Amino acid sequence: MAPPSAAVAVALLVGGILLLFAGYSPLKAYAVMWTGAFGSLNNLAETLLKSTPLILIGSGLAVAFRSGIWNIGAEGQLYAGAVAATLAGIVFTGLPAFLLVPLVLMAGMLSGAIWGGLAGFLKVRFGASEIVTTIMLNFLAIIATSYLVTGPMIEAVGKFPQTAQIADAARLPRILLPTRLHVGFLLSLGVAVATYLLLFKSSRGYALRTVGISPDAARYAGINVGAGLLAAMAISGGVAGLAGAVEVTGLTFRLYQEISPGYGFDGIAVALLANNNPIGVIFTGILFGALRSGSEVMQMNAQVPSVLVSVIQGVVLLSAAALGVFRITQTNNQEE
Amino acid sequence: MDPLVIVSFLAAVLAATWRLATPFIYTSLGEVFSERAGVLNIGLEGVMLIGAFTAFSITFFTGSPVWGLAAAMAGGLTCGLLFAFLTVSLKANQIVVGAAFNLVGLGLTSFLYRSIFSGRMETAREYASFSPLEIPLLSRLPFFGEALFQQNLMVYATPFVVLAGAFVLYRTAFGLSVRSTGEHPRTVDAAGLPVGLIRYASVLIGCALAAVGGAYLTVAHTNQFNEGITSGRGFIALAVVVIGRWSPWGAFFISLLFGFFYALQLRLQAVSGITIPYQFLQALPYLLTLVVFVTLRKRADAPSALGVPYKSS
Amino acid sequence: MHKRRLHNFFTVKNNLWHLVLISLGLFLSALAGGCSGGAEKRDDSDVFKVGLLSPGPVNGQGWTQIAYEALLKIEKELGAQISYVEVEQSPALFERAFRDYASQGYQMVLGHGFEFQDAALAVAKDYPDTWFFISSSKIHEGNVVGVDSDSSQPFYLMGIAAAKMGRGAGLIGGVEIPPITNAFIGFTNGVRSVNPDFPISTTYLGSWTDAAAAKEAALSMIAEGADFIIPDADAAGSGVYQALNETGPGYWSFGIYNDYTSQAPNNMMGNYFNDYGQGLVNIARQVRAGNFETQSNLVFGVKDRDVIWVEFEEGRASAEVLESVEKAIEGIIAGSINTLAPIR
Amino acid sequence: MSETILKLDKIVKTFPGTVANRGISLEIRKGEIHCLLGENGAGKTVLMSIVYGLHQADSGHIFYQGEPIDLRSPKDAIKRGIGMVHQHFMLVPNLTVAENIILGQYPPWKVLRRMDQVERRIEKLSQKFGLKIDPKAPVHRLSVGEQQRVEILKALYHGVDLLILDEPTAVLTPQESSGLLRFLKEMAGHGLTVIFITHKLDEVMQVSDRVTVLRDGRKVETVDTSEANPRILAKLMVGREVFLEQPSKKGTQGEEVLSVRDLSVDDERRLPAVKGVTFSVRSGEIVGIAGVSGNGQSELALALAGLSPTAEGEIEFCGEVAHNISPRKLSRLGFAHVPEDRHKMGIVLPFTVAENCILHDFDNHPYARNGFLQSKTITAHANDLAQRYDVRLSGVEQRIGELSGGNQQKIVMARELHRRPRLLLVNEPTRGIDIGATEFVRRQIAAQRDAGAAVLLISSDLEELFALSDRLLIFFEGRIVGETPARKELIEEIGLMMAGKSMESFSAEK
Repeated sequence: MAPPSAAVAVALLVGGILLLFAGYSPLKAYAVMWTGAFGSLNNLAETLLKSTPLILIGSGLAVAFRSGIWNIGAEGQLYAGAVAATLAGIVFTGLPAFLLVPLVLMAGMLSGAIWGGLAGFLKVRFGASEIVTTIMLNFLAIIATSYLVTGPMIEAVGKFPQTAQIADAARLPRILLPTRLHVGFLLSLGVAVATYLLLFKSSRGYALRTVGISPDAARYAGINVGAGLLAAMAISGGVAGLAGAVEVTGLTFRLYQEISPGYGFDGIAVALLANNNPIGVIFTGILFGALRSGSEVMQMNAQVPSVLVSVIQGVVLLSAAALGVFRITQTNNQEE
Repeated sequence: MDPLVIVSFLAAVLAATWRLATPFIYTSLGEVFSERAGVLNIGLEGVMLIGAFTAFSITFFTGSPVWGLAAAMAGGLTCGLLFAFLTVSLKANQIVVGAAFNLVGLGLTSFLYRSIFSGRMETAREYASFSPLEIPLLSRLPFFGEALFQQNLMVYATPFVVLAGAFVLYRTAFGLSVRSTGEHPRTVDAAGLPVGLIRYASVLIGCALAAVGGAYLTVAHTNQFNEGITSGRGFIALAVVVIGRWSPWGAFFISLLFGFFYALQLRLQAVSGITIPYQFLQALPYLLTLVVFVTLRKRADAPSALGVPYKSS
Repeated sequence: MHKRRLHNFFTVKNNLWHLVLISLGLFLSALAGGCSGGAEKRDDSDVFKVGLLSPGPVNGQGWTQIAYEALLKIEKELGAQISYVEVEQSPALFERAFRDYASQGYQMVLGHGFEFQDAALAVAKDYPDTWFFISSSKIHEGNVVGVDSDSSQPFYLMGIAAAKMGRGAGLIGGVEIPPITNAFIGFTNGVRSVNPDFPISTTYLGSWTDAAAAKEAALSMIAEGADFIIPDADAAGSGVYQALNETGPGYWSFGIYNDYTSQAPNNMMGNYFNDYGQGLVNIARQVRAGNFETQSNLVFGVKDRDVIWVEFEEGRASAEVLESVEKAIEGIIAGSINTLAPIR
Repeated sequence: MSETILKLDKIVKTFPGTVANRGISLEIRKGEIHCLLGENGAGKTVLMSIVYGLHQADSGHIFYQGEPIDLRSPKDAIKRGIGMVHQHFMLVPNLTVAENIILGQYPPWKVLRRMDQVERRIEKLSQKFGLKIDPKAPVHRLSVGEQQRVEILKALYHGVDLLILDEPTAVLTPQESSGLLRFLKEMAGHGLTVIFITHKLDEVMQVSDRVTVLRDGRKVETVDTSEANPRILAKLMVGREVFLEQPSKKGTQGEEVLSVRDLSVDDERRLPAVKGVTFSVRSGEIVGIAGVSGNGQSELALALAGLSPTAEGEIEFCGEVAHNISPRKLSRLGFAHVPEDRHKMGIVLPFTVAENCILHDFDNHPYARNGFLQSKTITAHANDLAQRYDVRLSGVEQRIGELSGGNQQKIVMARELHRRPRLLLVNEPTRGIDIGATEFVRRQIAAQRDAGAAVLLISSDLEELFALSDRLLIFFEGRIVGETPARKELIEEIGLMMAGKSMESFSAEK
């Protein structure tokens, strides 16, 4: 069986039917989409750029999901990271790049970890469902960002709701000129590998996976379950925050009200489709990045509404669910 | 402030409260059924959008909001059937399917809206909807007059729908089996009741009502559709269910509370002299949800089998 | 069977291979189509091409729609080849879209919103033959030119009408951003020019889509005593017209950017038209001819009578009101009225 | 004799990986008490679940009162007057007794208008049969014994002709058990047919008219109880002569390893579960804790293992204070724990055997170095354990969930014992595993004692306690109500203590 590839095939088929219905030629649309995603060096670079936050977030969420905590809040954690990174990038202008870049990224990571850890804390301390609290924290982060860029953090010169630009030294170096591909992509690959090693090759990861499958067994094994859940939330939040920092330092160089087009939510799909394996996340991240990137070009060159990509992504998930990809992740409780 | 001003201020806020609460009421009532049977649907936002779009387009073509509403329910039922098939029959992960529903709901309605209505933008704006029905005399009552007796049918219907929902859940054999299924499905199985079918039914109720909640936005509260018109209400409804303790009346009153916050937020901004950033007011419902978790200090008594697929042994 | 499904990261490796296979399969299957698709587009270098980066759905009504309509107008009047892309609200994606258009030889690309400014600047150096226009921006740097419709001017006119005819005004904005706040400043200045004590209240929805919230905001303003309620909130704004329609006659609004009379036929004092398209056609004509040049950013105002104007419905405003409005237009054009004067 | 009420003809039922019933034919007569006897895994419960409609047979026929019937769900069975009381109660904890009893009774659209009528009917029934219960009480407030009463009432309320009981005495004191058996006999006298699933020979002898022995999914024989004796039945059940006399009980007792003083522990609902117990365990002895399950033994075990906080009192382990310290630290001090429910706690089902073998040591040298797991060492370790403890598996990379219960338990034992613990806490070590594994596990426990470990054995199986322990502590409602030598002759006294008669009152009565 090849559920993931079948899922993609089903999704493209459904998308094709919709395209036909709306009077487009599916083959042509998909061909344009393909070219848009991979057809040239620049398009490839753009695809990888879009994959970067997805790979980052997906790797972090893989850790959370394997640890049995449903972090739906990567979007908010990304915002939290972007805010902190921007702040650091604006304030510490005097530092040289080799200090400032790590500092800014760390700031984003820390901020995301705190935002994610907050939901973890509410779960461990008060038993609050993380599904609900992370959704609420998403809204709060987005609203807070809107407040910051229209109020306290608004740029000094213009009156636009955006912050000042971060220092030049805080910007991520580009790696494939003339494209915009920056070192953040390599960073995302590194994070994916690191989270893979953490989850599957380290004793900490063993502990986290045990917590995810059976909290009782974890307690029996002497693992502090609450701390594990908190750590999983902080790690996934931190990596999502890093994604926010990478967006700011690699691409936008300042903070806007809507810094993410929903990477945090796509990241959930990316992690799940890869069966919560960070190495798999690299591929599913690129797949989803390519879908987004290609759909933009599809709209540009074939005038097919790019919202179609949401349908395709959703159907990928649905058919993967139908084909049983996600049943692999089970807990002790579901076994009888 | 002048007391008279405050009274009229509150009266207007109350009137808006019920209207703004209505989509939460329908959607969260449905989700109470779904979760009581053990199925968590985080895809409510997507289902609401599908309901909103279906109601809009059918009303547009037939000229009758009643048909639109019926079509929205049919659309909701279709969503429910798919959701239940995936999560109950195929035992797929409910979070995954819910997340996918949100993606598909937004993408599909936007895509179809453009495909069908792109050439008819101007005309699409005029069609009939459920308009406010004034109840003679009572609507002239001071203070509560407008709030209680000058609403549209779908708003008036809410307490009765909740009453019916509570009746079904607590006073019928079906309701008993729903409450048991979310708690201890194996017992339900052993009692000779079809766990799968009960979950199907509950998910169908949940999605149908979510679609009605969405339809309310396009054929009752306003008469238009635009992409993403639900603006996150599906997620709020999820919070409502939790804070309302998985009970129909709990959902009703928490919806009203959120509706009140929403109304107050819009209203306070317009009052000159109050300079709270509007984002703060927007954040209130979300903050409140977190505060509720902290202050209740008790593990939310969620149905024990919530989110767990049932596998008969 | 079930047991085999138990999670184990070893089985994941199989899934990874599938993903690799998908990628390969997609690559191969798309190679043919991709190549031929690309080839079609090469030899049209002398066609006049105009691209649009829209910050939201092109049928979003209001702001996003005027750019799309402008694009269609350029196609119709100048025979240009047009294209648009709805970039999600993420500045990170803008640069790529600009670069794609420019590298395909588009002579003119419009980024419809101030937020496109940074991205255009980053790309523009590499493509000196392309003009990058940025809506509601004041930039002028090489081939990047801000184009602004000064909505504060028509809103100033609406303010005059409201203050002369009504008891109170309510303004409903989508999100608190300069194009909206500026329009509302203009309105306030217009009102103050007639009656400094005339009450105005303002509400921001925090959304461009939430028509229900807009409706409620309008209803609460009506309850507070306002009788002129004017939205500037794109698609959500329709909720305002609906609120007025339900409330009945005696409450007024203006259509924003387009004719919205049909949504509340009894409540429209008039419509503020913004034929941004006409303004852009004027620019595009020069770009096509190769003789476009400017010393500053471009601002459309009531001086451009074929671009921005307010049309009052027959018989709804008195001659006196219309006369004051006309006078104000003259004052604005002459520079004696500053619609953006800071509110004290 | 009387007519046949139920006839099974060549019932076959397979599950993925196992054959549960291999063509079982059986006849049950009206008004008899018929025991189904067999080891765990012999196919008793599956066969009866088929009669109750929970499972559908792959092939074979069921005849009920002479007619062939097709049972698609328990609903069909209930309609025909077949009821079943499951080993794990089928009750919804947050519903009331009355709601539980009528669950599934009515078509879905039925309005439950008059719950008070239902409640009155239940009260009448409970009075008639002497099964006292408050129909309005939520089930989660009831004791285990009361819950069983609800289960039986449920069947009676439905008006059953054939009642199946699956190991109903497992949760009862000997006295409660004999009460239940008396009740069943009386009911049989009124025409009720009872099928009684058990693996306890005494019960079979005491209650049944006839007994059918199942082994390995096949029927071995049906015999009249009057013509049988326990020895014959045991042989039929196991397939060979069994010598249930266990390894010798000669340990050389040494110093005190565990000492517990005035210990109190609360349960999950924060209600007191253990109420001030004091005892000690010396090296080289096995102390058995007897009691009906649910009387605080589980909470005691969790508290000793550092898995739940103690409310009051002290635990001293090898001279160190050991209450409220982490399982990790306890483990370092030489504490090993075979938990009650291995699926819930003892193993991680989706993990491989190798991963399960390092559950306590996953971050200890040599299994982890610098925070990274050393897969070679781990595999070698698991192979070694599997070999030494005779675990049947295809490889240590096999997922443990694929092993049989006995082999899973052997892995748990292996993991806990290879560390040579000074104190071994074993809780229900042989529940749900086959007789071969049971013998093996018991021998291992005895071997630990012989090697000088202190052993605390919690079991609801009195046979097991008699076979292994040196002395017994009897638990009732969170208190130790008595201590006796582990001698089978004392079973009556022990039984009374398990029902709450303290040693003093007991001797006073005498």
